[in-house]
Amino acid sequence: APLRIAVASNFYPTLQTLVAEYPFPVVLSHASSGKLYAQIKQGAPFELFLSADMQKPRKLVELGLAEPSSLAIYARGQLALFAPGIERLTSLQQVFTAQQSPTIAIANPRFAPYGAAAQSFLFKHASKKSDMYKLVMAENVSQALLYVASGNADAGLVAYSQLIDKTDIPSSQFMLLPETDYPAIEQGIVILKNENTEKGKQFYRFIFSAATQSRLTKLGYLIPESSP
Amino acid sequence: MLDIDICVRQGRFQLNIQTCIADTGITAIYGPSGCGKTTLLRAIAGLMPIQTGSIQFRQVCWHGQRDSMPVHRRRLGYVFQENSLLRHLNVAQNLAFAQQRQPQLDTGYQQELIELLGLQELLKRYPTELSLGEQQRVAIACALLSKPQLLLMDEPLASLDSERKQRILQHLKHRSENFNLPILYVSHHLGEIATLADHLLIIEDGALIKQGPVNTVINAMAKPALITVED
Amino acid sequence: MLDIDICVRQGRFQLNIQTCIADTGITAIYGPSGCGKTTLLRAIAGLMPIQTGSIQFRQVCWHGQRDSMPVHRRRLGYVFQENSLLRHLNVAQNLAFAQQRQPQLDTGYQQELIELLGLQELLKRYPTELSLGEQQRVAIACALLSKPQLLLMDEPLASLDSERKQRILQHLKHRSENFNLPILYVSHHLGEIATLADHLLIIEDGALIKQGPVNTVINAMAKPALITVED
Amino acid sequence: MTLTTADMDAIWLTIKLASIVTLILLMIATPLALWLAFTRSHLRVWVSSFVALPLVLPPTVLGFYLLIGMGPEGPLGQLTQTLGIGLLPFTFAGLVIASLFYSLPFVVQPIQQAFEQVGQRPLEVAAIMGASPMKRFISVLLPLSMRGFLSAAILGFAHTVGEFGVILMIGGNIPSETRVLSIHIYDQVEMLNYAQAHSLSALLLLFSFFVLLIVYSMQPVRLTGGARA
Amino acid sequence: MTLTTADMDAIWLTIKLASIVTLILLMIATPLALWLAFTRSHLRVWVSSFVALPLVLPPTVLGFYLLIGMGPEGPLGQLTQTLGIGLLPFTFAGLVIASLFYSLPFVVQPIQQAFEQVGQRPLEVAAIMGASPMKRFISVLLPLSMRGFLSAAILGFAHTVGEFGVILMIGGNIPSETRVLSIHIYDQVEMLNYAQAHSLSALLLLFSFFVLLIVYSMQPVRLTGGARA
Ligand SMILES: Nc1ncnc2c1ncn2[C@@H]1O[C@H](COP(=O)(O)OP(=O)(O)OP(=O)(O)O)[C@@H](O)[C@H]1O
Ligand SMILES: Nc1ncnc2c1ncn2[C@@H]1O[C@H](COP(=O)(O)OP(=O)(O)OP(=O)(O)O)[C@@H](O)[C@H]1O
Ligand code: MOO
Ligand SMILES: [Mg+2]
Ligand SMILES: [Mg+2]
Repeated sequence: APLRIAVASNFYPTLQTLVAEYPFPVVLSHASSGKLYAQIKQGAPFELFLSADMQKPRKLVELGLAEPSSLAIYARGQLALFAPGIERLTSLQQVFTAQQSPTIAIANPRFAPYGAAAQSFLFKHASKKSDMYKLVMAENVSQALLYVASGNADAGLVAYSQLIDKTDIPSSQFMLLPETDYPAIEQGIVILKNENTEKGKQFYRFIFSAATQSRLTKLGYLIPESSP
Repeated sequence: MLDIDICVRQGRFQLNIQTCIADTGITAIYGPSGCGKTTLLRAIAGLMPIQTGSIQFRQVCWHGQRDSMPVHRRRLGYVFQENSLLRHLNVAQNLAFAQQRQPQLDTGYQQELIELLGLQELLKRYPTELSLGEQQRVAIACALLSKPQLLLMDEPLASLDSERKQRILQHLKHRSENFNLPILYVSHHLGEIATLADHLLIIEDGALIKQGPVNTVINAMAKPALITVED
Repeated sequence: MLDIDICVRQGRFQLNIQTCIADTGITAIYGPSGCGKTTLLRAIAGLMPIQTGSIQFRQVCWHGQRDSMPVHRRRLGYVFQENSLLRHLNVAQNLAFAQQRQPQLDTGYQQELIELLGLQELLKRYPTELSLGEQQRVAIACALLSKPQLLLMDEPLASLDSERKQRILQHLKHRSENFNLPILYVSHHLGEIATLADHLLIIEDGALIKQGPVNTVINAMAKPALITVED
Repeated sequence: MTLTTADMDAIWLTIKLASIVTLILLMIATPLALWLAFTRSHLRVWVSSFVALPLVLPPTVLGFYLLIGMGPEGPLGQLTQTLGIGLLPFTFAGLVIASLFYSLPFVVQPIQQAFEQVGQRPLEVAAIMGASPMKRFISVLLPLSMRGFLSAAILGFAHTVGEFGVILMIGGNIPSETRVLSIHIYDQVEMLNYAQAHSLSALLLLFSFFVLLIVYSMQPVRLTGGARA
Repeated sequence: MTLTTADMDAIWLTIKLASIVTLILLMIATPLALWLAFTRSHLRVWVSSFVALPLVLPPTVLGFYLLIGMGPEGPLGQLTQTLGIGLLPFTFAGLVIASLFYSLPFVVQPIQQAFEQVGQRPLEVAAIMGASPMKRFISVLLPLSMRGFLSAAILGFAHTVGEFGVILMIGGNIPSETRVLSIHIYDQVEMLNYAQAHSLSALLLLFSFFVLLIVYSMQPVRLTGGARA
């Protein structure tokens, strides 16, 4: 049977690229981290869980559903500002000067880690009061990007990995935000207690291999300081 | 005068009638089952698509080459052969609905009809809670109350007992004479026709085959057996 | 014998009948509109909830204290006062449906009825494409074809012309005599009853008020006017 | 359980949305159903199919297209901008419009079915009695189709309350404006606040059950179910 | 456009799911609608309300509860485990069961409405002619309710094709097993493959429109619409 991996939506495209070089058959199921967590709790047949945060993998360990020793950060997400209407984007302030009370899209800060990061960045660099801008919350970063791409939002705080290397999005339309301005987006992985654990461990090692980790940096992620 | 010159099709059946009907008194329509009596009444009422032809009532064009007067403007009363009532209204509401053309209910005449037709007990009932004869009586009351200029009746007394039938026939005759109300009356009952009608139309297979004062037509009928058998 | 002893309620109307009806020949049921004739037939057929009482036909219990024979087992024919046909089947299919109790179609008798009732042209038509008289004729054919042991007819000839009526009445009489088929026949037409029926039941206001051989009852009737007016 | 202000906001918004959408839908669906029920035009089949189409599109996909259609480059968006209304996504008005598309087929079908079953005769009777087309429609066709309108209103209202994918897509999850109860409960699930999600769901179920009970109890007399009908 | 294997898998899975669900739903809904249409029990109102309930729950929330109910600790899960079937979530069978809940009200309503409109008379006529209850049901009630069954089948099928939230929750997005077309299209949107999403949606729409056209064209003769009915 192929290896079954549950992956948070924001990491799904990246993981697909990685899996292309993995020699064994792998089946990826993606959804928001919260949904995957609920599914795993109810016995979903996954061997590995790549979450968008640390909280959910940790909880699974506490519930005895995952190998405690396998809990680790596999990547750190980076936040980017995407504002296609602005020429030569260099700071968030341009969004406010270009338009009065612009619509800004972020992922839902209450459960999407990118959303939480985006919100704290906004609070720091703009204002908590929403009369300066109109905040719209998407279910996840892909949807936040869609809000901007369809022109319904003027700017969005999304994942850098979504924008990097995209042929149809010129690099002048987005900018990487300094890592120090928002809480780290630590994405956690665990091996789930399942019959196929051996295959899971193999893929787990693949993720943390030096080659994969260095590819991650090219795909828009930061890599953890220490790997297991 | 009611001038009719119409051709109506219904499946393979075809009705071709060209005639003038008196606009006074009662005109009976007689003919075997399936000959087109109901179709004729429906065409006059404006409920059938007319292929070609025209209908004029008292100089007013009801149906012509170019346009057709909508049914609700024709000032007709029509007792259908079946289901003449609105099933979501009770008897009293049906009677009221029938009088919508008048500015206010004609309570005097309504009371008279309620007695004549024996509807007193039925006013609160819905059509589905009535016997067929009761439904017919209510339908007659509705048709008369709607103050029509022309009354079409398709075997309205088929399910009524003789005693009541006589009283209703008397009333119809009286009403027709005194209120200048022409009535087209379909019946299979030559006895009934003989006592009631002034004129008689005989239809067969979609065509008018005889017409005239009732006695003349009945006497001239080819098959006198029809009358004697029944009466 | 058809032994009936029933009490049926319908709204405020109550039918109380206790009688024995001969299981030979034709029994006419007569009474003013709304007296309960249809209700009686429906109760016999098993289509009405019976409050208390029993019905026995030829020693077989159709309705008793404890149980009731389902309608489809009673081997009845019933010509309803209206809508006796299945509207999703054409005439030929209705005739075939009526013969489901037989192992195979009785084409001989079916052909005879088609001629008698003039249905030849109508076989492919659906009930909504028939005139009312045509519908009644088809319903009579269905009822006769279903090989009933008891035939219930609720004013089956109300919309038919006299000539055809006579032929149908003759056939019913003949069928009843030769096939040991009792017929309960509701009619408002005393003339028709006099020529056709052997027995007569008179109902008024939900109660049986007279019963006996047809001539005896008619002669003894309190209001002879009823007969003379019409005949 | 305790209801937070956010809970109350979401509940109120949901009731408001579903009521407005149901009302508008009944008004749109009635003439449409009327036409579909009585026309002999061969366009009937095409229009019927077209009305049923939103059904097969997954809500999120429908939402995706509505988002694009209502956006600055979309036809609807250009229209609303020309009219000076601005853009509809992330507004309550946008939710209303999206829900109209989404729930239309559920409202048209039962009404059309009811109209078809009424038949011509009652309308003929009323016309003969002097009722104009308008009066026939109001005092004959409508009351005789009550059962269908009831079904339509229930399906339309409930479907809008339960709507999720479309709103998730074009709503933007803005408190008091577009965060309806379905989204709000979903948020609780995603945040792993299962207890709050349970409470809110139970509340929603109880409330809906109660509403349904009332509506079904006041169902009009069955006009055609009588033994002799 | 070119269809990948993944596309084909999703399409085939969707057609399979919707067909199976529609068939089963018609079989479940028919006796239920029969009872609802003809019973005089006061339970009627309660059962009606209960059947309509899944409507108001947001699909993902319904999915969440189905997930728990079918899980190892849920009542349904315990049942399936005792029966040796194993657990249903993340399997095709699980999708079928979930869709049944989700689409039931849309199938029951039109059939019930149709049954109610048939009335007693045709059944009486058939009984008199010797038809047993079974025969009356099959050769009288069913054909006279065809219009309702048609509506029911269309709504049920389409609603299942368009289903998203429930399946996302209990399906687990597993290729060839639970990744139906709605999920697959949404994935394309999520992955920003808008072009592929457009193509697939267009395909879905065209296919559905075509199916609807055919179904509506073969609609049975209107049995009650005749001028004299
Ligand atoms: N559903 C009902 N609710 C209340 N009363 C009813 C209901 N159905 C019938 N009735 C009443 O029962 C009585 C008997 O009705 P039935 O149909 O048996 O009369 P009938 O003798 O057949 O009359 P007709 O000659 O007019 O057909 C009538 O007075 C009628 O008004
Ligand atoms: N929809 C239809 N399609 C085809 N033929 C029809 C349709 N409706 C009626 N007919 C035929 O038209 C003819 C005339 O019908 P109509 O109802 O006018 O007869 P009628 O004279 O009123 O008969 P009856 O005395 O039985 O009521 C009949 O032969 C009937 O079979
Ligand atoms: O994939 Mo997430 O959990 O929407 O950031
Ligand atoms: Mg006629
Ligand atoms: Mg009767």
